[in-house]
Amino acid sequence: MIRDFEGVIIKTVCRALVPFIQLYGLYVIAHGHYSPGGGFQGGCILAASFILMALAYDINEVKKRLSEKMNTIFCSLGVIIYAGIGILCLILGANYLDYGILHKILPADPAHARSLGILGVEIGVGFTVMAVMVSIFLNIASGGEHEGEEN
Amino acid sequence: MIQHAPVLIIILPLMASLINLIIGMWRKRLCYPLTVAALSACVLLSFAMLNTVIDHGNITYRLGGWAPPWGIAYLIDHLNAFMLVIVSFISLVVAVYSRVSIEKDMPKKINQFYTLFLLLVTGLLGILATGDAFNLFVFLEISSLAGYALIAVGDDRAPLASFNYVIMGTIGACFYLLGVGYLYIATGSLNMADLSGLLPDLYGSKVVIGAFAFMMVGVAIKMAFFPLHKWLPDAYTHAPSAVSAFVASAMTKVGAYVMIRIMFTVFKPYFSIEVIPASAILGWLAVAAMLFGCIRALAQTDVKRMLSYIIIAEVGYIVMGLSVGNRMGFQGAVLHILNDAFMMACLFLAAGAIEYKTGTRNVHNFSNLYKKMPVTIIAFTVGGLSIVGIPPTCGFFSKWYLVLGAIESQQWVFAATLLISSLLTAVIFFKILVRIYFGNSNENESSNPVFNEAPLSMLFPICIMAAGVLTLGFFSGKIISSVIQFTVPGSF
Amino acid sequence: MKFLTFITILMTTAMLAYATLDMPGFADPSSPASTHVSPVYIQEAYEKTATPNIVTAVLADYRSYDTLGETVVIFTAGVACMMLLRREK
Amino acid sequence: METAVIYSIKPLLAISVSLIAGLLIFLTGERSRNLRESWTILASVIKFTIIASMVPSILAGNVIEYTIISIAPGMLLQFRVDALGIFFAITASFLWIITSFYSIGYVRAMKEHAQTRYFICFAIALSATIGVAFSANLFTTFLFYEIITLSTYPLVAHKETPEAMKGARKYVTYLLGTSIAFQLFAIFLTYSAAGTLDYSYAGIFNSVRGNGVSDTFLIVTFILFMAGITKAGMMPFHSWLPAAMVAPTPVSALLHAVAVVKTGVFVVVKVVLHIFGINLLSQLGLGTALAYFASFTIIVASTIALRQDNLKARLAYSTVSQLSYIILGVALLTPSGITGSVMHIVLHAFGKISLFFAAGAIYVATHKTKVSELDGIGKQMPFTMAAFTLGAISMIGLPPLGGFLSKWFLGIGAIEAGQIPIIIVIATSTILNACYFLPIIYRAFFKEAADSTDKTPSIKEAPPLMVGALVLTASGAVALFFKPSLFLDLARMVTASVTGVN
Amino acid sequence: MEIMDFIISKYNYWMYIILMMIGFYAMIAKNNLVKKVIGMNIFQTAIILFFVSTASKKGATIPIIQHGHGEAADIINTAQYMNPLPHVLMLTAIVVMVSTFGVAIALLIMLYKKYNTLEEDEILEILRTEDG
Amino acid sequence: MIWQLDILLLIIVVICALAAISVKDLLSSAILFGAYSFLLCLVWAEMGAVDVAFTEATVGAGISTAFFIGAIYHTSRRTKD
Repeated sequence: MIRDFEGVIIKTVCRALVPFIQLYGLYVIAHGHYSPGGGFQGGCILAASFILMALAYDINEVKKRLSEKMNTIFCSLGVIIYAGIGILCLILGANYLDYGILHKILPADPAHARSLGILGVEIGVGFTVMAVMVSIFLNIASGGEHEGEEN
Repeated sequence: MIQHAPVLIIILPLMASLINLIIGMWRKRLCYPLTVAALSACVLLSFAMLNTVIDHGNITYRLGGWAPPWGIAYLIDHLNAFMLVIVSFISLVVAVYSRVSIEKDMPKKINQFYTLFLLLVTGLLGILATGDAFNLFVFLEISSLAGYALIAVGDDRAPLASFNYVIMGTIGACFYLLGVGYLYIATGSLNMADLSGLLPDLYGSKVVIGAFAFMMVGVAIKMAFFPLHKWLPDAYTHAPSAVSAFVASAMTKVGAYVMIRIMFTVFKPYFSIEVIPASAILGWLAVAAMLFGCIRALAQTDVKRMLSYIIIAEVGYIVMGLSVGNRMGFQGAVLHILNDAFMMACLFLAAGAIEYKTGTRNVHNFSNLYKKMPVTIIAFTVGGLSIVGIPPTCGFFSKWYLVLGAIESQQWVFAATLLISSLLTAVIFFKILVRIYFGNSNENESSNPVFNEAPLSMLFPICIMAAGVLTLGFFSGKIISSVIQFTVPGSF
Repeated sequence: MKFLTFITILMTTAMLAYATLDMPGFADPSSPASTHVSPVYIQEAYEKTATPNIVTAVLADYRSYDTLGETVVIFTAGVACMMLLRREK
Repeated sequence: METAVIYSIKPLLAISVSLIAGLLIFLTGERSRNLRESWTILASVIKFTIIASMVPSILAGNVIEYTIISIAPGMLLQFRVDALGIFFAITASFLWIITSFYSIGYVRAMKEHAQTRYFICFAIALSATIGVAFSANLFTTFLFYEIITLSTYPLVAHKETPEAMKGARKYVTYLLGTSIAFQLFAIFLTYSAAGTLDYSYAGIFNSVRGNGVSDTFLIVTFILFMAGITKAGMMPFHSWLPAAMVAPTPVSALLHAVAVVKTGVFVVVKVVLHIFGINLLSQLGLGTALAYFASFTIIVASTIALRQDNLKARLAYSTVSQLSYIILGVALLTPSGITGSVMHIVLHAFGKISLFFAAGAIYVATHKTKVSELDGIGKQMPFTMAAFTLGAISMIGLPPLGGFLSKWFLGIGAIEAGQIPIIIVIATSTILNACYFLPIIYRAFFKEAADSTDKTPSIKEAPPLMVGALVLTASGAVALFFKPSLFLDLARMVTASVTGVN
Repeated sequence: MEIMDFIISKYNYWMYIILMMIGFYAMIAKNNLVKKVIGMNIFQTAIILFFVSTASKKGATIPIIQHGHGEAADIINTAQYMNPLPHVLMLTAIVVMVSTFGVAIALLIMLYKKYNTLEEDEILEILRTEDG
Repeated sequence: MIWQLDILLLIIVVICALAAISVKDLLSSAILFGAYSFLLCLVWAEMGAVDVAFTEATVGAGISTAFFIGAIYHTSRRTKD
């Protein structure tokens, strides 16, 4: 287990920084259309915020905010969102992942429907990347022996 | 619905694996039926696709609606459809088989196991279906990562074997990626069909030759072709039995498929045979692989390790068939992919059942096993005879075509090596079978063995595979005339 | 063993260098890579997907299936780590 | 001769009868021995009936054909019953009936273990033998040839002693090894050169010689074939046969006098007549070479037989030499030679099976295996030794026993071919045969038992089932001399079909 | 002089070859398993460097359409922007790299728990003594 | 693109790579690897591959290094080569 840092300053600064990092992560995901960035980078930044918390406090502090079960669900959920958008296109009558067809259910022309579709999948990617990175870090940093939750 | 089959066959196991992970947190018992249901649907889809391909020709599917080479396109032809059927069928059989052994080995990780298993299947099916060189790499990595993890949860030595596999597998995948990069810099395209149209003008270029070399080396690592086989015996020996059955029968065969794609679809046979001496090199390496695999297998006492070395020899057979460069040899190689998948699955499943019941993989402890587990042993015998190439079993028929192919191209050494390696496998299997059936009569005769057969959910898949090994032989003519002959490159 | 390593590395280097000889020069705008497929992305992407970042457009639309695969790779790695390391108490 | 092709499922039935019997035996198991053994008897009788029912139409000049499945172009699982096939099949299936009774007597008297396995393997081996007899192409032949090897392996290893395991290992190494390494390779070469594997009366190489197929290629293929068909017991690949004598005697009797070794010889005959054809072989001079090779085996094996003390080993070397008679006859490539060699298949079978049955009966009754122990046994076991004498005389080739007929034809064949040395070989080997059989008979009837304490040896025969069987086969050998018409007609048909001379 | 020009015109390619061989050497020759993993990463990043190098064009800028944000696009000059495709591919490749890395690290921890060392020769020695 | 800067950066990258695989302290090795990744990310940004550079910055220099340090805390820090 990562040992606790004693420094009050570090803890306080980290606590103050975490929301900003998370906000930036969300921005990167959402603004991927217009600037460098996207789901993957944003997800990594979100994960970095949790990792920072784990480093500054300890793993349980992270698990208080993002329970392991929740995290596992997020892992799957991201890919489900991605693949689900593809299946939605399939149901609407186009090929897999052909976002253009989404204009049937979205108030936008096909080009903007594609843009929205891209946003959708980026969010999915962001979810998965964040959850997986946090999960891998927690497992590696604790050697897999952190407290399980009682069912 | 059938026009979406190429993508559904990949999305179905993927979705099933995602849901598996979530529901497994609450209801671990639901994972198994969900897995089996998803894989059954895959089998149905793959058969439907094979049927469509036979009746109406190739299926193309544009993912995202973008035309190739800008978007990713699936192109299902006879070879694809055939391989999809093999892999999905074997995955279903192994999934059915896995229940008891997984519940015994890792009761707390059932959901994760099935998630990874389905991801492995997804990856392999994705490799088979795709018509895009880079997309192939992505699915290759999905299957490899799932494979690393599944192998690592085996016995005590598994993590080290898996780590070596990670290193080798990464080198292989990276070489493949580098080859794709070379092709991209030379042509600007990633689509296989597009590439095969663009490349003939560039056959003299050093970049293209380098691309071919790196792609072949990468694939050779993934399929454990002779000098690059070192990771395989450890990895397949120490993996859980259900996993080794699946990876042994499906993964190297998918590697062989990728090799066929590179040699005969992306590059024309003209290139791989005449422009550079690739087939000659591959042929001689295949000879070495056949001899090496059989000779090493001869010295093993661990049955799974012995089978792993035989896989190396079997990969040699397939590559030999490809390298002779004629119709017979090619048909033999493709038929051998099918037959070997069935034989290996049969043998590994039987070996897994024996290990499950007796707790040993050492052939010295197999004395008088016949009286304890007759059905499993009969299946093992059938598989062994098929590897040796005794006629009514399917192994004979692919060897038939391979040898005829070698003779047709005047490669006497290849033909002779194939027969010699058959003899060596005969020695290997007779040693084991004699021990199983007759035992050592002077050794603990008093302890009368009791009938102690594996549970039904293991026995049923084993019997299916053994029956498959027996019946595939009789239908090999039909398989060749209705599917395999269309996979042969036009210039043969 | 050391010798074998040396030979392997030497051969790989030779092959890499050999292949590089025929490559188009670095940053050559007229190389096949820059003229065959990619111009269409640059010209069409904004018009068809209303996304100015061409990389995002190609990543999540033209080749979105690759990206799905990429996400699945990440997911696989996560499940793999969970399976390998996690010890429930 | 008019030959009509009749499509009938009878060949398949004849083969599958004993397979089904094997399954029934497996299901019955040790629970009810009488039921289990009645399956064997029933199957053997049904099989013989089916095969016998095909004889009239074959004698009328027809050919019965049945195709199971076409595995690949030119690779059919197909049966074609012609004169040679029915000749062999009727011999094997008739002797199976007798051997079944004998086996039952033998295993019960010896209280053998694993009797179920024994009877299953026996049934499968017989199926495969009939399969070889009826096969229409080399592929089908090879398939059943391998099944015979595999199904007889458990029979040879039946005793499971280290010695038996060693013998069985030698057996399977020779048979399987050479068949994969040489015979299969020769089949590949044949297919790649001729494009077909179907037997034809003119020989399939006849038509392709000259266009792309060189003489060297043909010679190599022929040598590979001869080296690959180890079951025929030609030197230098003969030593599996004495090694296989560790098997129980009924196995030695049926398999190593009839089924296995005759399969080998049968395939040699098929290859010589139907793959290469007599024209081609005589043009290449291979027939003569094969004849001299066979002669070498005849003389050497007979000489070795002289020195064997173990009765079964002596019989085994005798078999090696007698098998080469058949090959010799075919290799002469003359009508009488072929007739003689085909006749020798059945005549040797009846004679040799009587000898083996007698050896088994002696073993069951007295547990004696050595020739030197047989002093005075003729008084103890008169029926057995009488049958033995008849069998031996048939082997030597004296009238009024069947063996004479085939030697007669072989001799005429040699004269037709103008091969005087062959006649000398036949004569020499007849003398040698006499030299190793007559001492046994002499010992049995005219010497006093050395170690017997009681001066009046009582009659102590083997169980009646066994004695009945061996008396039957010995009288069969006599009957064949006086009434060989069925077999002779068939043999003449074989000759006519390949030479055109009637 | 021509040779110098030739070499300089492809300097990126030579550099990636050097990096790749450093990684390759570490992967197959290093004794410490962590070093092998580092080598693996260097190997993969070298390939990424190669791909990114193929994407660049003289006088081109980053592949983001400059007058985006909803205004009507003018005729876009393709020579003006970098080739976006290799960038896309390499995003995927980086993800693959980090995934492999994660699995490899997890295996390393498993191995350390089992053998208490990460030196390959020491592990092999332990295995050899186990075999007896 | 300024090729002099490119070459300079690349040379430092190579030096970092060599250092990362040759130092005997695994923690230093991890940090050097982070530096390697960051420099490489600069090279790519300079070549115009901003998305790749961004990703490499978050992954190579950020998450990977964190993983590495986590792993090294759990295993040993010293190595023979």
